[in-house]
Parts: sequence; structure tokens; C-alpha cells
Amino acid sequence: MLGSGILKGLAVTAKNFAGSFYDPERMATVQYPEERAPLGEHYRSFPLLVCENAADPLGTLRCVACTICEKECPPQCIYIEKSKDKKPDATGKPQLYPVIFTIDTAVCMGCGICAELCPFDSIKMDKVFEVTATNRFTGLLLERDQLAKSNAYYHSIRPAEAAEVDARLAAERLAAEEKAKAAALAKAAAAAAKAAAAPPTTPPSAA
Amino acid sequence: MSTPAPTAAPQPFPAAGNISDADRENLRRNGVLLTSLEELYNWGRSNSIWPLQFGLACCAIEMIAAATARFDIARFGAEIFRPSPRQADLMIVSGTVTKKMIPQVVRLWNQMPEPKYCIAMGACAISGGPFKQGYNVLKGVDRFIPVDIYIPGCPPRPEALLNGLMQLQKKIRGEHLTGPDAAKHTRADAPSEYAVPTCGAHDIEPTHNPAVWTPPVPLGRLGKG
Amino acid sequence: MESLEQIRDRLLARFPGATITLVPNPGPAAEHTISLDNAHAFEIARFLRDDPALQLDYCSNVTGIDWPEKEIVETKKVSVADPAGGPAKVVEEKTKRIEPGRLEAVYHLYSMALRHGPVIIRLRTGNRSDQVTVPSLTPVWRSCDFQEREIFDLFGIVFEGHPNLRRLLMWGDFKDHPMRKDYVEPDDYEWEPTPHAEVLERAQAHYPSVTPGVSAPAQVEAKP
Amino acid sequence: MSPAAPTQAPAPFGAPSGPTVRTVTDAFHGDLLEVSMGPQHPSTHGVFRMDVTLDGEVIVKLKPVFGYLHRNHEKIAENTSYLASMPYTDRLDYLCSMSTNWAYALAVEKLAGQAVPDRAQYLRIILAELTRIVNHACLVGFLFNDLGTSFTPLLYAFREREKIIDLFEALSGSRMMCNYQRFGGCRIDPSPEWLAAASRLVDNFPRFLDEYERMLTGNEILLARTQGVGRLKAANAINAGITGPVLRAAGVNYDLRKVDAYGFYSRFDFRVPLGEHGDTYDRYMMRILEMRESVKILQQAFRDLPTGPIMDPKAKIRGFRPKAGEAYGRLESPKGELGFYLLSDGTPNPYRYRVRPPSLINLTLLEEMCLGHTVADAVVILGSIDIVLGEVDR
Repeated sequence: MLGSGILKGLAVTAKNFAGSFYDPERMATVQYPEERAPLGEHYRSFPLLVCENAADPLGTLRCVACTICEKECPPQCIYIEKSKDKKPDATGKPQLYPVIFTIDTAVCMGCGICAELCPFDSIKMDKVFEVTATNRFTGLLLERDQLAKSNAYYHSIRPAEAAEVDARLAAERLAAEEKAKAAALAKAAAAAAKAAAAPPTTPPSAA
Repeated sequence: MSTPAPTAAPQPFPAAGNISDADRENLRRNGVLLTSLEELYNWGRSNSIWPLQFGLACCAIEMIAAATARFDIARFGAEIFRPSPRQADLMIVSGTVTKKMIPQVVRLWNQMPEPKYCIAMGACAISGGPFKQGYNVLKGVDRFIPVDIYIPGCPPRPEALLNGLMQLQKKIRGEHLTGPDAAKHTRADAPSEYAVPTCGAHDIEPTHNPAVWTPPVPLGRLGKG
Repeated sequence: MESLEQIRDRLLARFPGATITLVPNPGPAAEHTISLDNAHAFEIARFLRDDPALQLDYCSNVTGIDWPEKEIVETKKVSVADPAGGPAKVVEEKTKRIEPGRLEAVYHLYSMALRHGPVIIRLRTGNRSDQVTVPSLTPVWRSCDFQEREIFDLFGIVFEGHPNLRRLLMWGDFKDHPMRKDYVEPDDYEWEPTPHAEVLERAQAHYPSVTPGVSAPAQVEAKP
Repeated sequence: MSPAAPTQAPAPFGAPSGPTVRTVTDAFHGDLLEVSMGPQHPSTHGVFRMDVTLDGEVIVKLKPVFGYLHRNHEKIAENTSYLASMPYTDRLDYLCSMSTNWAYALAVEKLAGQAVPDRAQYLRIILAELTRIVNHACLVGFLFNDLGTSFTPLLYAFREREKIIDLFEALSGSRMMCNYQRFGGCRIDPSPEWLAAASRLVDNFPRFLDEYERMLTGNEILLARTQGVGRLKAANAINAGITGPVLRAAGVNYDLRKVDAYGFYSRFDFRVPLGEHGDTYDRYMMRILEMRESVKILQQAFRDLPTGPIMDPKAKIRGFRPKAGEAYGRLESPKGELGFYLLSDGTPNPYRYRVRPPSLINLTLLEEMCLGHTVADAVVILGSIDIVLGEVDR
């Protein structure tokens, strides 16, 4: 019968219309500002800079201004200026730090390559996507202090990844400390050995 | 809701055309319907923004997604995508604007009737985005048409577009029809049409419209080199 | 499918006088190519399509490549007899030669009927300025139509015999060939918030009055 | 079905085909009318433009005009590293970023002679087939938009798309621009929950397809508007380099998943659906049937997915420099043969980077397909070819 195909199709639509009142399968709408679909662990929007201590974000940035992200960023939206001096980082080791660290979110394409390549686990991807501005140059340019986010915040957006990073950094620090300790011990031992092997110009009682 | 200090001496009624925002707010609170027409008008406008059906690139897919069941832009009254610029209030520049395309974009903008608004959606429309190094890519649509809301992202999630739309609604609700800060479309002297660039031998001419855009202020980065 | 050498030998037998050379591909992909001379390319292409053993009926991809003129320094070790009668010395001798620039069109041919391929052929222009003509293979494979137009647009190779050789991607009045290596982009990004070396240089040219290193919106605001 | 004999001479190029252009102008026949459709046109899928010459409502000449989205992808890629081009390939065919990622990774792996672990190969197939489903479902929705339905099939398609896109987002971090493949493997290993969710979705997908088909396939308007419209002959299609579902709708059995058997496709059992008439209806059915075949492939892939690493341990992410040489890698994207031609001179940047865009080359015969039909049909034919402007203009 001519029109039976159309009627069949309309039956599907009618079923869907009725179903949209009770069938959760067919209730697709997320009432956006009030309710939000959860974002996955890996969701990425724009980069952020992780700092160890929220009280002193700029003093405890993990970033050492190595400029790998600046070079590798595909759309070239990162600008870094290295410091001339060194400042102690969270572990007390003197490091370079970025004097200027700017990300132009008007250009950033959120590919995550900077976070993937950062050897210091400093630059990570944020999950904030509701950004609007009325001026491209003042509203969308993120400076260093706007980018710096605490490690706790990083944990809150990506628990699994942050825990992994923390464990790795802790292990690295431990290894570095042990290495330093071992080096100190070896140095002491060497000094002692040297002292022992030194010609006995000093009386043995001094050793 | 308590109104502040109702016992104070009655304020003199301000002269016509000389009503400040505070006065207007005060009058509104006291139930004077003088300003309600403007508000009613803005309320109606902000809840029936008809966008131009105008997809440029990747972001257009997210714009379509924003119109589908899950995000449902119809909840904000903006689901009627008009294929003709003559019937549209809002231009969502969704995607990369190339130099070959910009004359058409400006022409479409000129054909839209006032009041009209522009949302630059996505990195490409704002600044050229990832493609800003391209020889045929315009480094930001704001070089030729005035942009009201910028939504970064590549592409922005549909929720981000909805958020941008809400910002635009807020902006529309705050517009005035009279007075020194009246909205652009109420002023006869404000430009509504902009010069259309031409495609020249090596580049578009001119490279930007000085009436809309001036080269930005460098933030003192010129020392590194 | 026959090997590339066999194909070349058959082509040489069929088209005496044609210059057909194998271009080896040193990479792991080992997709070697045949370079054809422009005089015979069209006939050879038709032969490749219609030959029953090859039946390369499908031209998948046409690529333009720009090889600008480049200076090649070759180092050769030459033994020089010592005039004083001592043992001969080995001296490195450097010769410079200039390899002329050229443009190249590369065609990837497959057979849909026999499901083999690719046979890759290359056509070369004489130079990059006035001898930029190669024969068009669009009459043989219609799929070259848009791709050859694109190469004409972006590289400036003129395909002789193309039925509709106009710019494909850029507008008609555009004069340059932007995919060439020496193409200079129009200067239209004066300043960016995240300037890199090249952009910074341009920015310095655009804003000579701004004192370097000073965070100075005020400096520019003072300007009209 | 055997492929059409290629020795069948294709119509000589430039020869008049379709109705001859009428020269008589009288009181009943006005002048020919030239109309520029696009670049802003609700039905040209982006910023595509067709300059059509009309005799009444019948098309007598049609010239496609490109370049309104020419974003210089190739030039940018030649000025940047191999890795940095990966996110740009997402933006080529922005509906199928996973396939484009894979095509680029495939070409680079061929160029550098790199191996890919088994698990990554399976993951790539899973993601590519999910992408094919997304693309075809959306395409059918867009095609019906072009036929004049106001949005309804597209709403159904996007409802399903959102589910798959959510999977992509959960895995790769972005809805559309996945940037997931790397040279020598994949970036993130999916969790067992992800795989279970994906497998569940795939198992449920035929139900959606049945519903979709019940709604659309028998529709008399569809039949009247598509059957016999925009016919494409097999010999012409081969000669014009048309690939993908458009070619197979014309009855040519050429699917790179079978021909090249790249990845691990040789391990999978699936059919290549073929059309008979090469008209718009066949092209529509081809998409529906391919989705069903993709579901089959996906079920096998979820069943057989091995454990193991997802990256080749020898793969280098930073400072990747393939040896000098060239390679052309191609695969069957949802649109057709997507190829990447790479020429390396041993530096970190490719010397020549070229995309063989199926969408562009499938448009070669648009004029022949549209001649003699009305403007409304041209819109439908264009919709059935399935173009994405990001790939057409690059």
C-alpha cells in the first residue's frame, strides 16, 4: 500500500515520543546549567600548571622552564621566559623557574601534547570548559598565576593519574635522596680512605 | 523582599532622558512600570535568539550537537536556525574563517538586520587557532566584524556553547534602549554594515578593518630576541 | 605483479627513445618509483592503464613536490703526492655544485581489476620558473582532474592538456604558489600574545617605538 | 561480484553527457539561469559551493568551487614535527578523527618501518569501526535533512552518536578531536569498564539500526527521491578514482580492508556490501549495510582483543626522525580511500606531507551525476556522496 512505509516510520516516531516520558533510554536531554554529564578521567580542555603548595603557588611550581612544551606545542600557543637566577623548588633543590608563562587559550587546541611530553609532570590538562570572554586579548590569555593550580586540585580532577604521578615523583625523590646519601657516604668513605692512605705526616691518633 | 529605606523623603522625579541606572532600579522596585517595557523587550529578545544556519568547520558539528536532543538549545529559545541572514539575530562563527571566505562572512553579517550579535565559537574563529600559521587563514573574525562573545576551545563542548549563549542572553538583558549607554542598534549613527574585503593578488585587502579592530597592545614581550 | 625493472624493460621495448629511470626509495617502505620523460609520459600512462598484465585503472594520488635549487657540497678523499717526495697524503677535497631546482608530480597507480599496486610514476619539470610544463594525465585517469588543478594552484606546475586548468583552492586572482618552499606568507599577524622567534621579529618591526623588555601597555596607549 | 572490467573504455573526458544544452529561447523557455549555491547554503555540508546553470529547474551545468575551508594543513605539517601533525589530522575529517589518526599513523609507521603491538592493532580496528558507525549514522541523518525532513532522523542519529562520542571522550579525552593514535601504538589503554561499556553499546546497536531502518528505509518519499537519481557507472567511477561506499554502490568490489588487509583486518570475517545501480538509494543502503558489517567486526574484535602492551617499546615520541625515504599509506576511511603521502629527508619535519582526500576526489563526477536532475536532487546527490569540507579543502 502506498504510504505504508511513511506510516511505519511515523509509528516509530510516535513510539519514541511516548517513550520520551517514561523510558530512560529515550530521555536524552541533560538540563545543562543545572545538571551536567560527568566528565571522564581523561577529559582535557586547557592546560594548567601544577604547584606543590597552594599557599605559595608561584614558589612551588613544578615547572623548571625547560621550554619543551613551548617547542612542541603544535599551534605554538605557549610562551615561556626563563629566569636568570635559580630558586629552590618544593624539595629545596635550586631550579630555574618561568618568569613568564603564558598560554593563549584563544589559540590552544587542547591536544594535550604539552602534558604528554612534560618531563617534570608540571603541565597538565584542566577540565574547565565553560570559558567565555568578551575580549580576546584580556579574557583568554592565561598568565602564570592564573595557570598555577595546586596539586590538590589536580587530584580532584584526575584522581588516578595524579596518584600515579605523585607515586612516581615520590619514588624519584626517594631515589635521588638515597643517591645523594650514598654519594655523601661514598664521599665520606673516600675522604676517610684518602685520609687513611695519606702519608702519616700526622700522628695516627688524629685519624 | 524588603526595599531599602522606604521611609526616606520622596525623591524628586528625574527629568526625562536623564534617568540613571540606580533611579531606574529604584523605580522598578517601587512598582513603576516605566522601565518594564525595556525589560520585557529584552526578555523577549534574549529568549528567542535565532541563529544563522552557518557552519564553517569542525565547530559546526558541535553546534549541531548543541541543537540535538542531548543538549537541546531549544531550552534557551535558540533552536530555530535560519538559513537566511535576513531572518537571523545571531551569527555563530563556528569554525575557521579563511581569507577566501571572509568576504562572504562580512556580506552575511551586513545582510543581517539589527539588532544582531556575533559569537566567535572555537579557537579558529577567535584567532585562527591551530591554523593561524596558515597563509589562507584569517587570524580572527574580529578583524572584520564585531564579536560579542568569544568561546575558546577546539572545538568547545556543546555545553560551552550553551554557556556562551547564556552570557549573550545576559548581555541582551542588560541593554538599554535610550540614554547615553543605549544599545548599538538603537543609535542611528552606529555602523551596522562593514566594508567587505576583497581577495587580492597576495592577500586580502585590507588585512583588517580599522573601524572594527586595531592591532593589540603588546604586553612588553618584545625584549626577548 | 611484475617487478618495476620488468615494467621498465617492457616500456623501453615498447617506447624506444623514451627516458625511463628507476628512482630508488631508500626508506623502509621501499616503494621505488619510475621517472618518465615528458615527451612520452602521456602514451606510457595510457599503456599502463590498458596493458592487460598491469591494468592500472585507478590513479589514487597525485602529489606535487617542490625541489628548490640547492647547493650540494661533496667531499672526496684525494691522495696528493707530496712534492717533497714523502708518502702521499690524503686530502679531503670539497666540490660544490648547484643542483637545479625542479618541480615534480608523483602519481600513485593501482589496479582495481587485478588488485595490485602501487606503481608510482614521477614527472619532472625543467626548472621552477619558466619550464614548468608537464603533460596532464587527466585524459587517462579522470581522478587526476582536481588533484592536478590543486598542484597547479599550490605548486605552479602547468599540466598541458588538462581540460580545465584553473586554481582549485585559492581564489582566481591569487598570484603565488604557496606550497613552494620559498613562498613568503603575507605579513598579517603583527603581534601575538605568545610570540615565537619569527613572530617576535615581525612584531619588533611593527612596534619599533616600544621599549623592549618593559611591560608597557601604557607605552602603546600613549600612541594615537 | 567481480569488479567491472576496466578495459571498458570510460566516456572520454569533456565529451557532452546528459541532456544537451538548449539554445532555443522562446516565450515559454526563458534564459538559462546561473545560480551560485554556497558557500553559505543550508544543504552544502559546510562551505562548499556549486555554480549551477539551470534550465528551469533542471541542471545543465554544475561546477564545484572549492577552497573556502582551505586551512593549509599540508603547509603547516611541513613546518612542524611529525607528532605535532597528529592533532591536525583530527581536524581533517572532523567526523571521523580516529580513522584519520590511524591513516596518518599508518603512513608514518610505513615510512619509519615501525611495528605495532597486537593489542593496539585491535584497538585501532575497534575505534575505526566505531567511527564508521558514527559517520554513517550521521550521514544518513544529514542525507534526510537534504531530502527535506526537518531534523528528525538526525536527532536519532545524534542520540546514538553521543553514546559513541562519550566512549571516545572517556578513552581519549576529547569528544571529536581524539588525538589518540601514536606512531607505534595508541596513547591510552582502555580500562575493562570501558571495553565492557563499548561492547554493550555495540551489542545494542543493531536494535537502533532496526528502528532506524523501520523509520526510514521503506519510506515512499525516500524511494521516490533517491531511486534512479544520480546514477554512477562502474567504469566511470573507477576511472575517476571514486572510492568508498560510493564506488561500492556502483557494484565495484574494492574495499581496502580486504584488498590491502592493513592492520589485522585479514583476521576478521565480514562481507563487503555491494550495490547494483549506483544510484542514491544504493548509496544510502550501502551505509546501512556497512554499519551492520561494522557491528560484526566490532563483536569479533571485542571477543578476540588480546592483552599486552599498546605501544611499541622502541617507539619514540619526542625527537622522532624517520630515515630519508617516502611512503604512501592508505586505509579505508568511512568516506573512501584516505591516504597520506610522506616524504622524509631525515629531518624532524616531513619534507612533503600530502593528504589524499577521498571527499574531494569523490566529487570528481558530481557534475555527471547531477546533469538532467533538478536542483533539489543535486542537493541529495551531494549528500549521498558524503563529503566533509575539512577534508575536501584541507
